[in-house]
Order: sequence, then structure tokens, then C-alpha cells
Amino acid sequence: MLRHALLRSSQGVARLQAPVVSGASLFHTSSATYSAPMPKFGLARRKTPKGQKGQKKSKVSKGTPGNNDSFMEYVRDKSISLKAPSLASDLENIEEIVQARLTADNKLENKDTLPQLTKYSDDSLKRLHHIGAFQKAQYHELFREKVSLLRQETLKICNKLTESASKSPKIVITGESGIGKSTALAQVQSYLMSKDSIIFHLPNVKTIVDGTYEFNLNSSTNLYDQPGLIKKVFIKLSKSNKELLSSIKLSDNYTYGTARFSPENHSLHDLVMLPAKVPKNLYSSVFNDVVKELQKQDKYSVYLTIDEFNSLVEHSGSAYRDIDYNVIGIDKLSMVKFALDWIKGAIAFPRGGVVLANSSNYQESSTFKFAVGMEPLNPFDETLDKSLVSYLKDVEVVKLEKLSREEIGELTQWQLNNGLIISQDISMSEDGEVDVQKLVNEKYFLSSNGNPREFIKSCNLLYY
Amino acid sequence: MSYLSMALRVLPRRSLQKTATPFVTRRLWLPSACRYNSSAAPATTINNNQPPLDITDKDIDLTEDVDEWLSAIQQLRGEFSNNGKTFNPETSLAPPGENNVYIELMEQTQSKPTAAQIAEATTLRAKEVPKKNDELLEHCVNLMMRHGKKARAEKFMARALYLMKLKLRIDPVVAFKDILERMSPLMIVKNFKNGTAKSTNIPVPLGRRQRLRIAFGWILTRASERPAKDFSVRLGEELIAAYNGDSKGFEYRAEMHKDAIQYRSYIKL
Amino acid sequence: MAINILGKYIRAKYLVSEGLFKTFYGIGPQEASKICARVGLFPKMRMHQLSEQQIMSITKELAGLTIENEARNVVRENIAFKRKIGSYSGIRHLLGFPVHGQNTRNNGRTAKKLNKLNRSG
Amino acid sequence: MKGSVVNLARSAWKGPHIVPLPISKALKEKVPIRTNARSCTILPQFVGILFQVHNGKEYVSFKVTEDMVGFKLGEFAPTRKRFKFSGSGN
Repeated sequence: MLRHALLRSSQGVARLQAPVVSGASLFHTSSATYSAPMPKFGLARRKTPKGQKGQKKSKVSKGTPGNNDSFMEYVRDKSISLKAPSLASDLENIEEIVQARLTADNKLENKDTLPQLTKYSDDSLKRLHHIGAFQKAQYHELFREKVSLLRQETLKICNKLTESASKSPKIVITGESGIGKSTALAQVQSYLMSKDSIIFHLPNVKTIVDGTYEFNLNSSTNLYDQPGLIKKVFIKLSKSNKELLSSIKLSDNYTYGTARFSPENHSLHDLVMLPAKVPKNLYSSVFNDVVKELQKQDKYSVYLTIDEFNSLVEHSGSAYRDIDYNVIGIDKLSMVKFALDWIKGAIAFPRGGVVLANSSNYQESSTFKFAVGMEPLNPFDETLDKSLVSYLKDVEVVKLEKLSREEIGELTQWQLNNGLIISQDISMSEDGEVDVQKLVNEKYFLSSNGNPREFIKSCNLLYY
Repeated sequence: MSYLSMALRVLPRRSLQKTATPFVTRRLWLPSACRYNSSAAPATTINNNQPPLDITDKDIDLTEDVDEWLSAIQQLRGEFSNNGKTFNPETSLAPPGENNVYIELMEQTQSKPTAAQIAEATTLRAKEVPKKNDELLEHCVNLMMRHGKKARAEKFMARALYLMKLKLRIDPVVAFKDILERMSPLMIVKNFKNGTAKSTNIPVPLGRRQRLRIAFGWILTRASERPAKDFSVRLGEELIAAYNGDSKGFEYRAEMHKDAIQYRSYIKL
Repeated sequence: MAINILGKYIRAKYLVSEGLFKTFYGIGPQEASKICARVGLFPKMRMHQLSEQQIMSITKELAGLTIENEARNVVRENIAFKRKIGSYSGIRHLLGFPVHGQNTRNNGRTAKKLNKLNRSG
Repeated sequence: MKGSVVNLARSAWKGPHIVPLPISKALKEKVPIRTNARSCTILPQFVGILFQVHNGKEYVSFKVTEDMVGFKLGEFAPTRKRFKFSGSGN
């Protein structure tokens, strides 16, 4: 009956559109022209009454029901973050990491223990983008600029790195999913950039071992080189450290095929740019020379940073196979070997260190856990890789813990001030003021006792 | 122990009334290496100052441990197989005077809740599970739901509202309700049959739930005509358009009202 | 776009190993990846990335294997042998019935299609 | 080829399934062996002997050749007949 009435009432719509006269008078209203029927209510399908044939459905492409990438693409559209008017003023007050306590002096300030919201400096933001430090689901679209939570652990890592740069400290950041490992790494990178140090970042380390790149056996080192990977690493290195590298003069003459590099005319940056003249099979020797040059210079400290490090050492074998169809171990790949040697200390720079961050998308293998001292030795573990253990021995673990109730409280207050918390969640106390304590308790519970990502989700993706 | 209990679980239900003897609370002794992965193992502390162990062959040599286990097993068998009979877990482990072991009895005797625990349980049981905050939103989610997958529908709704929040920078729930209130029709023309073949069309006022349901139905159908790949994006875009007054739903509403006015003379007061 | 190997066209977007085992009768995934390893290709290489020289060496590898008609002939010979000695499975092949004791009241389409003395496919 | 039937069905350590049969006698006296042991594996020693194997109704006789080694006796004595419409009756 409902549908009857609706169909009848759609004659107005028909007038608006080009009227298509259907000859059969299905309904008894006189002289009506029907077209473009009003849609049925909701998704609950109503069966058309018996004996009455429904009009033909208009062809509507249903599309895919759920597509995470599509959603992320929409959300990451620049126009969205630029539409954050109310937050703009607040952001101006937020200190940049560079100008924050970190650069002022190396000592950690114990005065306020609460984490601080910080934004990256324009310079480091650009370089971080080149590195690829920002991930998809980090909710940066909520704010006009990229804001992150500067925590005590990050400060500690930064202090450790700069205090004992000559001893080249090695740190791996671990913690549960959504705790802020990648963010902490980005902050450390940003901080190191402000301290005029060269960041050697290995991008997407999983792809190094899963057979994405071309490989060939280097007969002199007996390792497998991946020229495509070297090219990619160099692009990141040159883009993110352009000024620093151009200020380093070469210490020697280098010749690769027809390409010549001399100390008078070329800087290290020219070498890293890897001009088209350099033949592909010489990429690995260019790489070795670049490393040598970096070791020789004493101007800047050099840091190795790897995100999703545990994906690299998840298994001791890679996806590559040699001619006899034997699995090639990850330490047989020259780039992995280089990174592991650096972590082990076999490759040393005058000043610098190693910062690694794990990912919860991949397992922390038992070898990794035992090597860094997170677990005791399990003699029954057949997957334990002794050689890998020796590489990772000196790595220090920094485990990011959940936020405390006070910290969540601080964040909640900030979200509240910026109008990010929906009115439905807010309950008023008797004085007509917002009952903050109740809200904080709720958010603390919903964020699974202080997980930062879950906290943001509870404020922005939980409406009922 | 678990193997044993598995074996015992299969046994027929027998001799329930009889009380169990001390044997049931007894724990099998196992060497430390055997308990390595059990939950009872002490929590490992991470000591960063000390370098991790060197793995040598000595660490992995387990011959001593194996000897220990074997002797322990022999000792247990000796204990349980009295009268010189061979060891059989079904019968040898039975309390004196019984032939078989009944495992449920064992479990009963092992743990009993304390009074405090019982009290806590009763107080918690008395508390109601809190309902979802918003009835209207839940209603709309139910309308969106396909194949009973509510969590999926909830995710779509949450994401659509998130998009509204991002694009419009307003409280999305308030805006959502506002849209539905603005879009929903007040009257509907219903067809009533009166006995004979005659029928009349009479405008009838709609309840709140009915009204909002119709409006959300329009939003959903209009949303599904959008080209975006993700449903939440389609819905979000439609909601944003509706908030700006640019939705077909408002035309449908006007149509229904017009219709109702046309048949106003049939209203019986 | 397609790549021609031994007169067969393989879609350019396929992984090399995938393309090989989907195209040639007598090559499975394992054998295909072994061929790739022997030629020295990386695991995620696509067909369109192959150079002329690599295609040549793949062809060379394939030439040493029993594939396509040779492999089909092996199957035919085996069936013919069973028929010759008059064993049960030989008879079932002759009649076009399932060989491994399946029911024949219903179904058995695959057997009807495939179980022949001169088997193709 | 022949081995696969044995290998897939049976553990290697068991060896072939052997049934005691009067082989030497049959070879010597050139008489057929009448048996119900359909599951007996044909061994190389059987070659040249005439077997009469039960198919459930009668004894089917055949001579074992070299190619048959590794198969079972029963595989050469079919138990089912193909259904045919006869002119009358059915």
C-alpha cells in the first residue's frame, strides 16, 4: 500500500524529468504519466503484490561494497585536511619538534612528564615525505598539519642517540599494534635531521627479501646484489639528504664505465644521484664507494633507520632461489648483509647509530626475540637462526607502553577543546559543565587502557 | 597430565557419588625443561644490560634432562602400579576401592570459588549490559545491514560519519539527525478498501520512526547510485550533499506532501 | 600484449612461473619456479620483463623437459599398456568409466570426457 | 608405472602382499592354479603360469605375462558385466 501511494506521488518527479509515458494504466489515478519511480524504502526489500508487475528497475551499478583503499584515498585527499578551520589556531601554539626541548639542549627535561603534541618543522616534513615515513592509517587528515604525540620514550631514544653517537647505539622500537612505533621513528628521524645528520633509510624492507627486485650474483663478494633496490635506496637518500650530501666533497676519483667523478667537480650527492651513464652492473660498486665516502667524512653523523624491521628478519631464508633451487639466506643478499653488518657493528661510521622500528603486521620471530633479549633461549626451537642472533646481539629494545590514565585525560581535554568529541559522548554535570572525568574514564576504557590509535578511533570512528 | 585427563574424559559416567581421594589433587612432577612453555613458567624479565646468551651445543644437550624425565616416569609408574600389576592409566590411577577414575570429580575438587568471588559475580550479574548510545543510529545501521552482518554495517556508518566530520567539521551525529528530520515526510497517502470493490486514498500522519526510516531509505538508494568504490564513501558523500540541501530526498518529501494535500478532503476528523 | 615462448602466447602481466605452468602441459608450479631459478630470474618477475636472451634460455630449459605432446604421449602409452595386459583400469578406460571406484549411477562426466584410449588433455 | 599401484597403497616396509600358492608345482606340472585370492600381488615368479581367478561367480582363466608383474590377480578377472538390452525379455 505504501508503495502504491509513493508511486502515485512520483508524478511530480516525472514532470521534472523527461516524461516517459507507459501505456498501461497500472494505477487508477487518471491521466498520470509515470517514470523514474520513487525508490523503495531502505534496503529491506518489499515484495511487489501478487499479480502486479513492478516497473523495470533502473540500472544502477552496485559497485564494490567495501574497499579500504578507496576510503583511504578519499580521506587522504588534501582538501580534507585543509578544511580544518577550528584547529588552525591551536596548531600555531604547538611547538615544532625542532624548536622543542630536544634541540635546546641534549638533557632530558623531567619537569613535565606528560606527552606533548608536536608538529614537524617544514624542512623535516619534506624530508620525511621523501623517506616515506608516514603511513596510511595514521589519522593525519584530522588536522591541518601533521601532528604527533611526543612521548618520553622518543626523548629517551633521541638522547641516547646523540649522547653516545661515537659508540653508535642500536635501538629497536617495539610495542603492540597502534602504540606509535612508526610515529616514534618518524619523530626520531625528524630530530636527527634537525641535528644535521644523514639519514640512511631502507624503504619497504619486506620487498627486499620477498623477491620483488632483480638480483645477480656478485662473484667478488659472493653475495647477491639487487641493482633496482640500490637505485631506490639512493633516490631516497639523495632526496632526503640533498644539502648535506652536496656539501661533502669526494675524496677520490671514481670511474664507472664512461661516468667519471672527481673531487674537484663532484660532491657525494652527484654520486648518489646515480646518473644514467653508470651501467647497472656497477651499482653495487657505487654503493660501496658511497659507504666508504660516508665513513671517511667526519662532518655529519650517519644513522640507519628501518621501519617494519621485524619483517626483514622474520625468516632466515628469502624468497630467492639460486641456480640449484636452494633457498638464498637473507644474509646472502648484499643490502640485507649491509644493514645487518651495520647493526652488528662490522660496518662503522665516525658518528651515528641505528634506529629500527618493528611492525605489528609481521611476527617477531623467535630468533629476533632471543637475540635482543626479549625471550630466554628455547632449546626446542628449530627455527632459531644462530647466525642471525650474532647480528642482532647488541640491539637495545625500547618497548613503547600504553598511555596512562592521566595522559589519556590530557589528550581527551585537547580533543574536547578542538571540538573533535561528539556531543553525544559528553555528559554534563550538575553545574552545567562538561563531566570531563567521566569522559576520560570512558575513553580510557575504550582505548583498551591507553592505546593511542584506539583512542583516536574511539573519538572519531565510534558514534554509537 | 593433560594426556591422562583426555584419556579419562572418555570414561563412562560412573561412581559419581563417591568422594575422590587425595590423589586427584596431586600434581605430576615434571622437570623444569618440560614445563618450559607452560603458563606456569615465570615471567621473563628483559635485562638490557646483560648481553644475551651465547648458544653453544652444551645448552642444547638434553641427555641429562631426558634421563631425569625417564626416571620420573618410572618412579610414577612404580607408585601407581601396586600389587605388581602393569601400569594402566585408566585403572592404576583410580582411588582405592574403585576401578576407574572420573575426571569431573577431579575438577570439582580442584578449585572452589571463594565467598568474595561469588559476591563479586552476583553483583556483576545484577548490572545490565549498557545499551548502545543512540537508538536512531542503531536503527539506521539495521536498515543498512545485509546478511546479518551488523559489525560491517556499523563500520560503514562510522566511516560515513567520519567523512562528514572531516568535510563539514561539525558534530556528525547531530548533523545526521538534522538531515533525517529535515528530509522525512510528515504524511503518507494510504489506500483503504471499504468492503466493496471501492477504495479510498486517505492521508495518514507518520510516526517518528516511520518518517526517519523513509528518509534514510531515500538516502541509501541515492547513495548507491554514486560512483565511489567504497560504500562508506558513497554514503558519506550523499550525507554531505544532503546536509547542504542538495539531495533528491527533499524532492520526494515535497511530492509526498503534495499528494497528501491533494487527498486532504478524505481526512476524517 | 603477449609473450611468445615456443609458439605459445602468454599474457604479459603474468608472473613468469605462473605463465609457464598455466601454458604448458606437463609443467607444474614447482617445475616452473625451478626453471626460473635455473635461468636466474627473480621470483616476482613478470612476463613482459623478460629479455630476448632470457626467453631463449627458458626455451632451452623447456626443450629438455617432457612437455606438451610428449607428455600427453606418455599418458596415452600408459593407458595403452594397461589395455594391452587387460587390467581392470585398462578396461575402464576403454569403456569411458571412472577408474578409481567412483559411482557411475550419476555424475562421472569427467571420466566420460577424458577416459579414452586415445586420451587428449 | 606398475610400481605406483603398490607404492601408493601400501607401506614400503611391508613389501608386496603375498599369498602362498603352489607355484613350483604349477610350473613343473603345467597345471593352472585355481584361486580365490584376488588381492595377491603378481610376482616375477608367476610369469608363464595359467591362473584361474574367482570373479564372484566363476573362475576366469588367464596366463600371466611379464607386463602383469606388480598388479593384483583380481585386476584381470572382471567382476561386472556390461549391461545390454537383449531383444526379448527386458
